[in-house]
Amino acid sequence: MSWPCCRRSRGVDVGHLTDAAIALGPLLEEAARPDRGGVTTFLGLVRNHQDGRTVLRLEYSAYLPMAEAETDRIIAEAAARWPARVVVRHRVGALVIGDIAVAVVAAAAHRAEAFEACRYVIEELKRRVPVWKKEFYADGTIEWVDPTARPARVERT
Amino acid sequence: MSWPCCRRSRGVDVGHLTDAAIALGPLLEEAARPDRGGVTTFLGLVRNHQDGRTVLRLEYSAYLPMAEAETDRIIAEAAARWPARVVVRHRVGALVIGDIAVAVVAAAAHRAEAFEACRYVIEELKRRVPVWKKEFYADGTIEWVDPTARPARVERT
Amino acid sequence: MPVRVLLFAAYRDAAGREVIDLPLPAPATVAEVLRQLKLAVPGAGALPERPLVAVNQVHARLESPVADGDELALLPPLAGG
Amino acid sequence: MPVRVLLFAAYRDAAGREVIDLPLPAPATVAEVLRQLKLAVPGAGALPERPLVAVNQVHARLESPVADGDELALLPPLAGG
Repeated sequence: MSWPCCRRSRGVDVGHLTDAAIALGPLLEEAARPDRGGVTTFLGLVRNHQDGRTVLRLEYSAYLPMAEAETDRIIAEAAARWPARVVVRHRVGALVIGDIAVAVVAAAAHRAEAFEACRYVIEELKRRVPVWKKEFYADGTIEWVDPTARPARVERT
Repeated sequence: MSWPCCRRSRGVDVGHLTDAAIALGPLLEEAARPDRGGVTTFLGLVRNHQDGRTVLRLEYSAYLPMAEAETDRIIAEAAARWPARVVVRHRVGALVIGDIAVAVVAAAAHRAEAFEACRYVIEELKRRVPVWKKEFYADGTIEWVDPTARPARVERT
Repeated sequence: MPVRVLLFAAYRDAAGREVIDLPLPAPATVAEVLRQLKLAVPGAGALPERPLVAVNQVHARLESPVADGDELALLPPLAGG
Repeated sequence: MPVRVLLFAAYRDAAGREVIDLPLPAPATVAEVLRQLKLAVPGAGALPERPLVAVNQVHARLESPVADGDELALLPPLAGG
């Protein structure tokens, strides 16, 4: 099935998932405000290796409407726990090494809140948001990534 | 006394302290590498209020050679504890609301390490690096900021 | 009652289908839909015993009820971020 | 022995000076330098009993030794970041 990528229900907002390159600048603008002096950002970049294999490129796919809704829920949970504004973008589609796969920006008056809200959102996002990654390796093989099948150390990546 | 601002001892590097506007892009480039997929950033922005007073602008000054050396030591401590590359920039001179006062970028293979290294460096930086802030308030008064004289909640800012 | 089942990523590849409309006796649970799916779609036999599931875009459990017109999604291990 | 004392921010404003070269009997401690400074520079009397200090650009304590030619810095409460 195909959903229109990506949600445009919040005015000019493109939703949390996007098939366009993620630029950090606009996300910082969206999260920051003159009274929010602490801004913590997490960027997940496409790495060139995975479990010792060389990765050339990858494709993210998603259950888009649920991914949007679940990200909404996670952000609302963070907002209930910390006085922080959190902005999330996750790429879908084809990515190359070094691309920003996910960006989480948390802005708060105090840095502890910004760090905690940012960490919460990326952890929950990885645990709950329905997104899948297909990796294309240098040896010609292609695989759907299964973090649950990996050693714990790598699973936290 | 005046030291040349700012250190240029690492090739084209301007040192950790700078009197020029901080741009995040080059810092991300400096920290990231294709095998470092997790990048945590903390930005301290100039806020428009402090303890209920409206701030118009501020000036950071530093004991520059010690500030550079202490920041070196903090980054080395982080590198010894986590496999992360950390880049720091701290402004000196005149800043206005919304300016980036400090940026800490930590890039690692795994996000836990990036978060922990980033948090460690900003906490130690605030605790140990000799930088002072003079705030100019809307009521015309000017003050050297003393975080130790503030309620604990605000001290963590 | 009709229930729409969505398959994603590796599960879609395994079943060779991405949308499957199943007629089911009401009331049903996620587990019952999964059992019927494995009977109706040959490739679905390879799906795990207890996959991650969502009902109407909310994470659910195998014991969760499925009602008329619900959208049931079978989610391979998540790999976002 | 000569010891160079640096004052910063609020301490510099209070003392009206930023660099003070003090002759001191060796050996000395940071505390002794601080005591002499308060005698030599009127405005330095307002400095706290136990300020944050650095010797040769490394954080030190009041009990730390100060040697010939050392650079002693008196640091107001830090406010970076």
